Formats: sequence, structure tokens, C-alpha cells
Amino acid sequence: MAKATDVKLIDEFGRRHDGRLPEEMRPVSMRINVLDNADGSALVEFGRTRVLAAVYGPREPVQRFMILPDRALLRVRYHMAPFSTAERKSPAPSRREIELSKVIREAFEDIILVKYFPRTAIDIFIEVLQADGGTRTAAVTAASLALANAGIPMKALVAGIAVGKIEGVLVLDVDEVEDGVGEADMPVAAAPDIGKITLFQLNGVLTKEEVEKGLDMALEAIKKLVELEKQTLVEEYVTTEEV
Amino acid sequence: MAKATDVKLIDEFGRRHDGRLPEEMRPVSMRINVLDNADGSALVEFGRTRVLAAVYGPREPVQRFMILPDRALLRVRYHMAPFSTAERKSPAPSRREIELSKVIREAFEDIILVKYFPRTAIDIFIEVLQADGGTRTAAVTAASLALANAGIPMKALVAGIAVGKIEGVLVLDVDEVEDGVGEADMPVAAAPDIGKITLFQLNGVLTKEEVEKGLDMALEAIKKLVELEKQTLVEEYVTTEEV
Amino acid sequence: MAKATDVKLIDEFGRRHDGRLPEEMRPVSMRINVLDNADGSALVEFGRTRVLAAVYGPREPVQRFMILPDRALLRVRYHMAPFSTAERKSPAPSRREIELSKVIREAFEDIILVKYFPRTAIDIFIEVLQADGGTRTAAVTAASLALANAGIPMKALVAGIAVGKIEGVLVLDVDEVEDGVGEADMPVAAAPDIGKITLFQLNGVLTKEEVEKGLDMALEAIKKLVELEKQTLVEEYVTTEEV
Amino acid sequence: MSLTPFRVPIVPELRKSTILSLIAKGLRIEERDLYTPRLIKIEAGVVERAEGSAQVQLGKTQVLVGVKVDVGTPFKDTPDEGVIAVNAEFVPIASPMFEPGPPDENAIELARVIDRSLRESNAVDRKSLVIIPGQKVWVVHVDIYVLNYDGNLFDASMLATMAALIDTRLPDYEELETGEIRLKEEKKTPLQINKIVTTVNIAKIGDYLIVDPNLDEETVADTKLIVAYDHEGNVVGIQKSGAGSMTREEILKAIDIGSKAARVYFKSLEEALGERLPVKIG
Amino acid sequence: MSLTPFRVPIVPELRKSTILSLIAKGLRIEERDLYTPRLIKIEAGVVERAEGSAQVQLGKTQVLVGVKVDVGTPFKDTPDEGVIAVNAEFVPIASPMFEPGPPDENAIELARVIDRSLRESNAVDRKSLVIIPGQKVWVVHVDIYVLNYDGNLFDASMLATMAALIDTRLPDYEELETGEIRLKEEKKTPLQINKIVTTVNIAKIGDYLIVDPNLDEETVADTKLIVAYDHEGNVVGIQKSGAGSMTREEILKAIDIGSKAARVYFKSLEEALGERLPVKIG
Amino acid sequence: MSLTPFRVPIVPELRKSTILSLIAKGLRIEERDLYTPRLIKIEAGVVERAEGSAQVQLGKTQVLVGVKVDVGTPFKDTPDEGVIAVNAEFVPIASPMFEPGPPDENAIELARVIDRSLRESNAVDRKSLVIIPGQKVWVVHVDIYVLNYDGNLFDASMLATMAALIDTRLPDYEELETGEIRLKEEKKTPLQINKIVTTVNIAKIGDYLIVDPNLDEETVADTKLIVAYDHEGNVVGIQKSGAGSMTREEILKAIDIGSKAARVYFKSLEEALGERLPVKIG
Repeated sequence: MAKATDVKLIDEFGRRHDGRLPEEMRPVSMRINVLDNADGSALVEFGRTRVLAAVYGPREPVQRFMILPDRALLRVRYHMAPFSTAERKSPAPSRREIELSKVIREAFEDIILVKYFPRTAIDIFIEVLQADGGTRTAAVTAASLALANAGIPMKALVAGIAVGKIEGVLVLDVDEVEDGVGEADMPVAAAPDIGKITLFQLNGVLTKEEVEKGLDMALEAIKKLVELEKQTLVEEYVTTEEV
Repeated sequence: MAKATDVKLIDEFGRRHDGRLPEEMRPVSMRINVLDNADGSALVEFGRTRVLAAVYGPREPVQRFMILPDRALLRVRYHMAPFSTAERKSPAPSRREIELSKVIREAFEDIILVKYFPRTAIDIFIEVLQADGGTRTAAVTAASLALANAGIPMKALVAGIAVGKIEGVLVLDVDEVEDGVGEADMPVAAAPDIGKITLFQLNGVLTKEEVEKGLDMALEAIKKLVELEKQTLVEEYVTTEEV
Repeated sequence: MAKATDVKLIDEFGRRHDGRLPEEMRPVSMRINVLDNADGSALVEFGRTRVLAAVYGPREPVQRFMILPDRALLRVRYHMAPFSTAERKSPAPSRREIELSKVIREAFEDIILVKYFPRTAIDIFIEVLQADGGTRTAAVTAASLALANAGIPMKALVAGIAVGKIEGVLVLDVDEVEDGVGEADMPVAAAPDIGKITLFQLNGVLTKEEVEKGLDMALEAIKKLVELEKQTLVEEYVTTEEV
Repeated sequence: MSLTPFRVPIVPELRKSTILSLIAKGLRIEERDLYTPRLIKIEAGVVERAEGSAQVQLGKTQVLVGVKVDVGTPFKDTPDEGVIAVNAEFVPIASPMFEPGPPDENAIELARVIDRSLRESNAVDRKSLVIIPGQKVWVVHVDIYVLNYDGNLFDASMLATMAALIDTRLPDYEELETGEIRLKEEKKTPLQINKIVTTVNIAKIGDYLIVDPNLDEETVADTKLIVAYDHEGNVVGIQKSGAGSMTREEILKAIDIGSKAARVYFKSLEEALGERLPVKIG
Repeated sequence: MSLTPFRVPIVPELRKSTILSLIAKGLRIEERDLYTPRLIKIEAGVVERAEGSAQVQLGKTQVLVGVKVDVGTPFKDTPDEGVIAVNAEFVPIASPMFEPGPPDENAIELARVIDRSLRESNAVDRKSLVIIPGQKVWVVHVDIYVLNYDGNLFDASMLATMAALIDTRLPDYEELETGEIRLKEEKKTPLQINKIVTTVNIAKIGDYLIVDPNLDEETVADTKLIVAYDHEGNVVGIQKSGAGSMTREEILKAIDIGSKAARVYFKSLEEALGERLPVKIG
Repeated sequence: MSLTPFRVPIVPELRKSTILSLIAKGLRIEERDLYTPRLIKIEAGVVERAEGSAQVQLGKTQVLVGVKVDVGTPFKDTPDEGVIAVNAEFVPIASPMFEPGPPDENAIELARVIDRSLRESNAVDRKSLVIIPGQKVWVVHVDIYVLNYDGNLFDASMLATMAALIDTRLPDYEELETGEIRLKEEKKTPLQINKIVTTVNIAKIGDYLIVDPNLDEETVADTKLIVAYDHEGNVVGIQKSGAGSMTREEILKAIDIGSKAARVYFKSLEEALGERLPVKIG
């Protein structure tokens, strides 16, 4: 991966390298019921980023020590296919995958009504099939759909998106090229119907004001994504127009 | 290991590089009761290939989750000593060893009367001490002897041998040199007394007719090997003449 | 680490490279109660060698299979911080650390009154913070203090020190430079109040007479160290003068 | 170490007897005959950023294969050949029985059977993968990803592997003065494919042989014979997989039956890939 | 894979209600207000043989950081930059809850949050770590060693990391004719530090936000927001860590509160390091 | 981490008291005296394809050692020495107590004690293992393989290691123009052996010391002292191994007793290897 340091990523008309405006998401598609065996499943695409989520459970935990007497235990695995990245990714779990599995799990602990299912396990398995930036937020979006598809009761639907800063401009839904050269990447996931932000990270440098502005951009977009999720749960498949 | 691509492996008289005729096995030796601690043990040689098998059991499984209520659980490990190969083999289990452990286990699942010993484990541990081709079939042969030596009831004795194709000729009991340059290697294990083929693989290219012919060559040899096994179980040690 | 093969390590006046005489230890300091969470803890320094020991227990073992019906189970980990050595040490346990954990555990099995605490675990965790020779014997000394600090009943206090042979001379308390070029390194740990030697190793070549002389040098020093331990348990911190 | 599987799905007695009595009549639960594979859907080029990819549905079994290539060194004993490395992961999305972790013996067996069938048939021309003889070669990583498991991963994975290899395009590159190889964004050169290869999974259930068993059939089967064929009709690999045994006659019959089913698979590859198929299937 | 923690320490009900009722009054169990960190003690240069080191006490939490450097090759995509590798170990001396073994998700998260805060802020000038461009660079290993765990490992580890990096001296070296780098005993050159960075751990308990939670507070907290600041007041990293959620307003308020606590931390670094601090803190 | 062994074989009380009362009379269960090893059988050259090998029986304990050599790079701090790497595997054929898996602390201790005894005594001339100084050296892998375990793996393994090293022949080679080393089929050059080394395992049972304990004796023993000797009578290594302790007098007595038993072992090596023994044993 050559790092394109000299490339201008915002042109004179304020357009990004793929023609999007700063507050424009990539085309999004959502589909549920894509896997036969899973109790719930979803395939979510943001541009070329493609993430599959499967939910199994509530079910008996594989190992007995994993029982919680008063609630369901969540198991979350964020995993990248070896062919999803520019250079082949080794199948062994990376430190990045371990961290993201944790923050994605924590994005749902307060959302799933775990008290309804004591002594069970709910498994959320996420497979990144193609990575082009924004995989963790696509993963949260796919997991939310797969959980709903599995009939797991939740306080509200969750979706995620990242805001980046490129050449001084805050932009929505950064892709890999933008992430590689940008000054900041701030992934956010939220359940807008109940006002909860469930995943929040910042990699990069922002002023406090930019954090606030970026957060609002993300929350705005998340509202739209949750609307798309609702539509998907009715129609099984939705897509936004091509750029 | 230089690959001897230019070497003729069948000479003008139809002799192989070590003087054998196509349907000729290497000298075979079999010995039982070679280890004090094991419940049964055997050392089998095909030429320079030397394989040791030990059987422990039926005994209580080491870990409780390994209990089958209606039958004995088989555990099979095919393992190569680090010094058994031309280049030192790392002691960590290779993918090849994992696969061969599986096919060797599957060669005995239908042979051992596992229903007689519910809730127990029968362990077959195979150590390749020197590898010169045909280790998996020598391993099956040694395991059969060690099982009989341990008094584990079986439907019939099992033996194995590989058929290869070298320079267009089907040959019995390929060694490492022949395997390296040959067009095909087809290991077969069977219990001829009951007509069961329990291990069967082909690595290489053959016509259907060659598969049939090669299979018959192998079965013919396996009959002889099982006779040698029977003799060994009486006399503790047998050997065929030197080439 | 260049190996200083040409350096004279004993000068014309019989002084070692840091000015010590052959039977002279490095300055020693001992301190207990250095960690809040541990049931007992100690920090021991021999010159620049610095070792921390923490004791937890007797407590319920983490895993149930680790229960001994008639005594406490000891768990000992000797572990080096990645920054403790000249070249960074990988955090994964090395073969050396595994062996030293064993010999240190065995140095206490006959000292701790384990029969008093059946079905429990006593954990001794040792962290080498800086390594300059003699870490295993400093570890035993720190562990003895931490056990006493935790109130674990012992038959007697234990301390350790190494004797080396450098340029033909037996010397006490070898440091890393001396160990690197010396002819022998003989770590000893003992409980002098009851005449028990609990750790004893020799790496190097000695005559029988030298073993005897070296052992006596070590036992002499260990007596002093145990006196220092006793003083430390009263005063919480003691140190011997600087060289 | 290999253990007798002790966490096998239980096929209810009623379903089992239905399967068996149907087979005795020459029928299957999915309304097909004994020797016909399930519905096949092959789609190549599904992971745009990979150098090659394909997704296969075989009944409800779904497998995705991605191919990534990079530049590496050849094996010492084959300095004039590139490297093809096949790996299989049974990711836990695919079945309630799959747990996360390194490949188990089943995943390893699957990958190795496919690897050998490709290697021994010389399906991909490994000599054409050399960049600088003895020093730099293409390393072709074939990653088999099981998305949904309903039996017969062998055939589904082999079809997806074959389609993904045909779909693969090697990146353009330039050799730097330092001897290093710098890859470019463009990917144009297809792999040189010598042979089209497929496996056929033939299960033995009682005295019957059936092709392409689904999960229930695999579970009640005595054993399976996996036979690999090239498009010229040669047998290019065999693996008996599963606990039971077969007779000489059953093996020969299975190889015969399989060669007919192989045509069905070849036909599906032809339909899916059309002109891109580098060889003409008889 | 990440699992809901199932071996969490239980805070007795009485203690829990004490914590909560104190917080409602703006007080803490350790007699401080909601937005003030615990007592801080920073000592640099505590491991003489390491290239840099520091020990930090934050209340009863104790963290030791050692820095070792060696010569390595740069990453392919950053040939003109050195490497900083952060690793955290929760060694079992530090808590009855820590077990020996490879770093778990908490240790990995801690190391990565600190690593990113350093990297994104360009706190250490990575370009100054190049020895031979594209070939040899300094690899700076930051090893975080937890000695006693009483909550908020983030801030204690970040302070210790920062102090240890400031304490670090690169070895002198000579380039041999073979191109190899031979290190000398002397260590003189400090790292080029561009920014002083600290994190502030803000826990949400009920409707309250508190700074620098101790272990009991962390255990009863709904969630935590870790915000990293540079000494110029920029936000250089954020991590929501923990199971719960926050509102938009809580997040913005936390960032505000944190920026004040960050001053306390910067001040402590200044007091501990004095003249050695390479930048002037406002 | 090291744990008190919790799966130790139980020696029945009756057998235990037999062992103890015999020892009190200066006798052993195998009808030998306290200071005499069991029957020894040493056979070198048992694995033809290895560069060196030997099998040793010590009573019912059986150990096979194979030596493989390859060409590698020297360690940085010893550029002018070859490498000897000792590894021990307790393969599960050898005992109902051995389970498959990576070497445990006992196997590691065994390998390291033997490795140190060889290294410190300079038994094998490591300087003679250099091919191109600083760049290419012989790496000698000594793999200890336990075939049957009936106590005292130390002495059996050391004897087998020594015999296998004496049996070892380095391959002929040529240096290619590229600087690479190409090995030939022929193996002619023996290793340069400076010293013959053996260990003697002395167990303490009650107030008695006995040589070469079998498994039952090891199990009831308080502790063991493993002393390594060279053929010139020097002590070249010691390891107290086992949970108990010894007095100063016991240690000195053990070293004395051991030096006599060492002669028995040296004699066995001499008988087995005859002319091939590179040094004259007094």
C-alpha cells in the first residue's frame, strides 16, 4: 500500500476523491436473512465495505463456566476474511480484531434485553468480507439487523458510521483511502430512538468543537441508517442510490 | 532434497532403483511387545521406514468431556520424530500429521468393537521413527498389531500398503525417492478377512482402469501382510527376506 | 552484548571488576509490603538486580482440577519484565523461565507448611524488574520474605545466592558481566536455621573440592541474608552499605 | 491427535428412517435421484478487492473463496515454481456446530484434499508463477470460507476454488533496481489454468451410494469417498473420509458414478464462467 | 472473541450505596471532588538498565513502564519512520483477578489506546527515529507493567509511558562496513518529543461523571470515556470503554471535564521531570 | 508457571514399605545395591537416515536420541561457534501419564540440564562447527525421544545423547558461488568431541541416597540430585530436581557416590562404542 501523501483528497469544488460531498455517505445496502443456519443474519454494504453478521441464540453456552445467573452472556467476534484486505490478512486473531470485538460487544450490552435470558449465550459473529474503511461501524449496523432478524429483544436499533477529517474538512463515512491520509477518524454507533451512544472512538486530532460537530454529523447519519434498518426488517432488502 | 528429475527409476529390465520388480514389496519386519508400559505395542518396518505403535486402553478418558455413552472413544496420534525425516521436522503437529491422524483413526472406527467398551478411551499412539515412504500404511499395520497385542477385540486385522505409478508403471510399496518423482501414490488399508477397505487415498493422476488395477495390487499385498501379522502375533517377531 | 573475553575480571589486588573482594556480596536491600493488593510482597535488590515477589493465598484455586485433598498446591511463576534485560525479552514464557519457575517452586515445597491448608492454592508470583545476574536466588529471597509477609507458616526462612568461578577464583554473588565470562555459576538456596538446602544448581565446571568450598561460601552468605530477612520483617526495610 | 467426534448433531429417528426408505426407492429428501447433485449456483468476482473470488451455493451449503496473491520465495526443492496455499476456515456464522478457533482436522482435511487435487493435476501452471527464477515467485493464497454448512463442503469448496482461480488476475509489477518487486494497482494477467478439476463427494448409506450428501445424509452415512476428476476424465485425487469402510466394488462403483456427476459440476462452471473458462470442456 | 465478563469483583451493596450517595453530594470515598484525580506520584529513571523508564502511582494503582530500543526495519508503508510498539501486561502480582497468560482484551485495549494517542498526536517524532532511510530504524518498545491494580489503568499507564519516553536515551552506535549497526554502551540522545499527551478516564455513574475512578468506582460505573489530550488542548484520542452507553451531552461534558483534569496530569509530569520536559506546558 | 504436580502415580503402601525396608538393608527391588545403576544397553546408529542416533535401555527405561544437522546462522554473541540445540519430548507411547502436547516443565528441565552439561564442559567442540565465520555454522539438533518411562530419564537421555553425538557424521558440502551451502548425500566427518560427559541421578529416600532410581523409587523419593561428570572427573553440572531438600553433607556425599556410578556409565559407553569413542576413558 503506497501512502498517497501528495494526492489532494478534496477538490476545488469541495468534492471528495470519489465525488461525494463532505456530508454524503457512500451508497448503503442492507439485507437480512442471508444465511440459513443462523437464527438471524444480515449483510450490510457501505460502498465497497461489505460485512456479514450472524446471530445464534439465546442458546445453551458451549462451555459451562460461561453462565451468568441473571442475564445472557454476549459473545462477539469481529473477524476479517483473509481476502478482505489489500494484503492478505492472517487468519489468526489480530490485536485490532480483539479490541474491536470488545468495543462492538460493549455497544450492545446496554441495548439487548439480556435480563430476559439468564443462563444463556447470545452469539454475534461478524465477518468482514471486504474492507474499504468503516468496517466496525458497518459491523455494528449489521449486528443490529441480525439481532432483530433473530428476534432478540432490544431497547432500540443501533447503527454506526465514522466521521473523518481530511485536509481540514469534516467528512462523513470515510473510506480506506481517506482514512489512510486523513487527520482523524471518529467512529460512532448509537441508538437514536433512545438517545444512547454505544460506541465512540477517536483516532486522530480534533478540537473540542470539531468533536461536537463531527458527533452531530454522525448522529444525523445514524438516524437515517436506523430508518433504513427498519425498512430492511420489513422488506428484507434496501439500497440507497449509487453515487 | 534435490529432486532427481532426470533419474530413470525403472531400468531397461523393469527393475526399480533398489532392484525390486514392480509388484515387489520392500523387506518387511514386524515385532510386538516392544514397549513395557503400553498395553500393546508393535514395531513395523518396510525397508527403511520404521514405525512404532502403542495402544493404551480401554481406560478412563483423561478429560471427562470425551466420554461417549455407548461406545469407546478412539484417540489416534500419528506423529513423526524430529529426526525421522531428511530435514529435521519441527515437533509441533503439522497439517499433514493432523490429517493423517484423522484418516488412520477412521481406518479403525469400523474395525474395533467399540460398543463393548462404552465410556472408555482407546488410545493409539504412532511414532514414525524413520520415514522412507509409506509411513501411513506402515502406521496402520503397526496399529493393528498393537491393538491385537493389547487384546482389544477387532472384527479383523488390518494392514496397509501404497501403490504408486512411476514412469507409467504401477508399482507396489513406493519409497521416498519413488514418491518424490512418481505420477501417483495411492495408499490403501484393508481388513481382507472381511472385505473392508478402511483407508483409501490417491495423490496423483490415474485413469479409472489404473485405480482398479492398483487397488487389486494393494489388496493382494495386504492379504500377505495380514498373514504376516497373524504369524507375528504367535511368534512375536517375523521378517521377510532381504532384497 | 559483546562478550568481553579479553577483559581481566580479577585485578592484581584480587579485586573484581566492580571493586568487590571474592567473598563480598553486592549491596543488598530488602523491603516488604510494597504492593497493596497482594497478601504479602517483597522487593529485593542485589546490586542492580531487582526482583519483586507477591504472594496470594491460601485461597481457592482458580481451576477446580488443581485441588490437592491433603495439602495446599503451590503455583510459582518466575517472570522477567521485557525491559529487565539488555535486549528486550519477549513476554512469552521462555524455556529458561519455565525451568526456573520449577526449581523455585521446589525450593519451597518442603518449607511451607502446606499440610495446614488442604484444598487451597498458594501463589508465588515473581517479577524480575532488572536483571544483572543472580535473579533466581534473589527471587527465592524475595519469595521467602513475601511468604512471611503474607503470614504463610514456614519451617524456616530461605535465602539464596550464587557462587561463581572467575579466572580460577571462587567468588560470591556473581553479576551479569562475571557470569558471561566465568567458568562456573552455582546458585544455592537454603534454610540455614534447619540445615536444608532447597535449591542447588551448577552451570560450569568445578572440581569436587571447589563444589564443597563454593557451597560453604554460599551457606555462609545465606546465613547473613536470612538475618537480614528477619530484620526486614521487623523494620520493613533494610539495606547493606554501598560498595 | 484425532478423536472420535463426540459432538455430532443427532438426526431424529423418524427423519433417519425417511432418508433411508427414500434412498431404497432411489429418491432423496430434496426430490432428486441418488446420483444428482443439488442445485448449483456459481458466481465469480464477488469480492472486488481480492485478486480472484467466487461464491458457490450447493443446495443450502454456501462457500466463498477469495484468492490473494503476493510475492514470495519459492520452496527450496521447487525453485522454478510458484506456490499455491489452500486454507479453509469453518467460521462460526456457518453452523451452530462451528466454534471460533484455528482450523480443526475437518477444515485441514478439506484444504489439503483440494490442495492436492489442484497440485497433482497441475491445474494451475505453477511454472508460470515464477517472477525471478529461484528467487521471486507468486504466492497464491486460496482461502475457503464456509458461509452456511448443509453438508458436502468438499464439492462446494472445490467448485468455488476453481471458479475463483479462473477469476484471478495477477497484479502488474515492476522490478526495482534493488531487485525488489513493486506491485501496481492494475491487475490484468489471468492465471494459466491447465485443467479444470472438480471433486465429487459420494456417500455410502447402507448398501447405497449417493452423490452430494446434504448434512442429514452425511450424518447418517457410513462413510464418504471424495473423488477428484479433471475435465479429461482422469482421476486426480481420492480421499476416503469418515469412520466407516467400503468394499472394493463400492469404491469402483463410486468412481464411476462420480465421473458422471463431475460432468454436472463442469457444466455449472461452464455456465457460470462462459468465455472465461480457459479450457474447452468436452 | 469478546465475552461479557463473568468473573467481576462484587462490590458489597453497602459500599456501593455509600459510593453513590457520596457522589450525589459531589464527594468521593477518597475525600476528593468528582473531577479531581487521586494523588499522583511520578518517578522517572527507575530501571537503570532500560533505555527509559518511569513508575507512576495514582492512588493505589501502580504502573511501571520500561522502554527498550533496538534496531529494526521500518514498516513497508512508512519507510521514513521509526517504530513505536506499545505492549501491556497485567502481571498477576497486581491483583487477585489477574492470571498469568497472554494479554487479554483489556490489556490489548489499554496498549492500543495509548499507542494511538501517541501516534495520532505525533507525540514522539517518528521521523527522527530513522537510522538509514528505508532500511534501519529505531524500534522503541514501550512495555506497560501493572504492579498494583486499583482502577484507572489508562491514566496511570499513559502518565508512566509519557514519563518513560521523556526519560529514554538512544544508544550511540556506529555503522559497520557491512551495513550493520553496532550499538555502544553509551546512551545519550533523548527521543524527540513533539507533544505531551495524557489521557483522562471519566466514568459515568448514574447521572454523574467522575474523573479517575478507583476500582470500586469502575466496578459500579455504567461506562467510561477515555479522552486523550495534548498539552495544547487538542483532543488526540477517545475511547468509550465499558458496557454501557452515554448521551451526546454526557460525552461533550466529559470532554470538557477531562480537559481540566488533564492540566493536573500535565502539572504532575512537569513537577516530576522539571527541566527534562522537552516542551513548555502552557 | 510451575504447579505442584497433582496427577502423580500412587505407589501402593505395601510396595512403598518394601522399597524403604530393602533400602535400609542396602538393597533394591531390582536386586542391586544402592549405588549401582540398572542394566545398561547402548546401541548407536539405530536411525540410519539421521546424522547420528542412539538408543539406550536403563532397566526398563528406554530413550532414543536422534541428531539432525543443518546449516544456520550463529548466535550474535558467539559468531565463531556452531549451535547445539537439545529438545526433549515425552511422547505418549512411553507412559500412561504422558499426554500429547508441547514439552512440559519436566521435559524442558531434562533438555536444559543435558544442554548445559554439554555446553559448559565443551563436550562438543563448537568452534569446529563453523562453516563461514560469523555467517554459516552447523546447527546440531539433539532430539531426545522417550520410548518407555520407568524412572531416571536424566541418565538414560544423557547416555543416549552422548552416544548419538559420537555417532554423528556431518554431511559433505560445497559452497556455491552465491555463498549458499549445498549439502551432499555423503556424511563422513564426525563431530569433534572434547569430553565424554554423563549425569548421575542420585535420589534421596529418607536418610539414604541411591543411584539411578526407577519410577517407583523416584515417586517415593524426597528429592533428587543430578550431577554431571566429565571423563576426567570434573563436575560439569548439577541440578537439584524434585520437591524436597538435602543437607550439605548429603549433597557432598551424593557427588562422591555419583562419581563412582559415572565410571559405570562411561564403561558402558566404551563397550558400546569401542574404537569410535574419540577420547580415552581413564
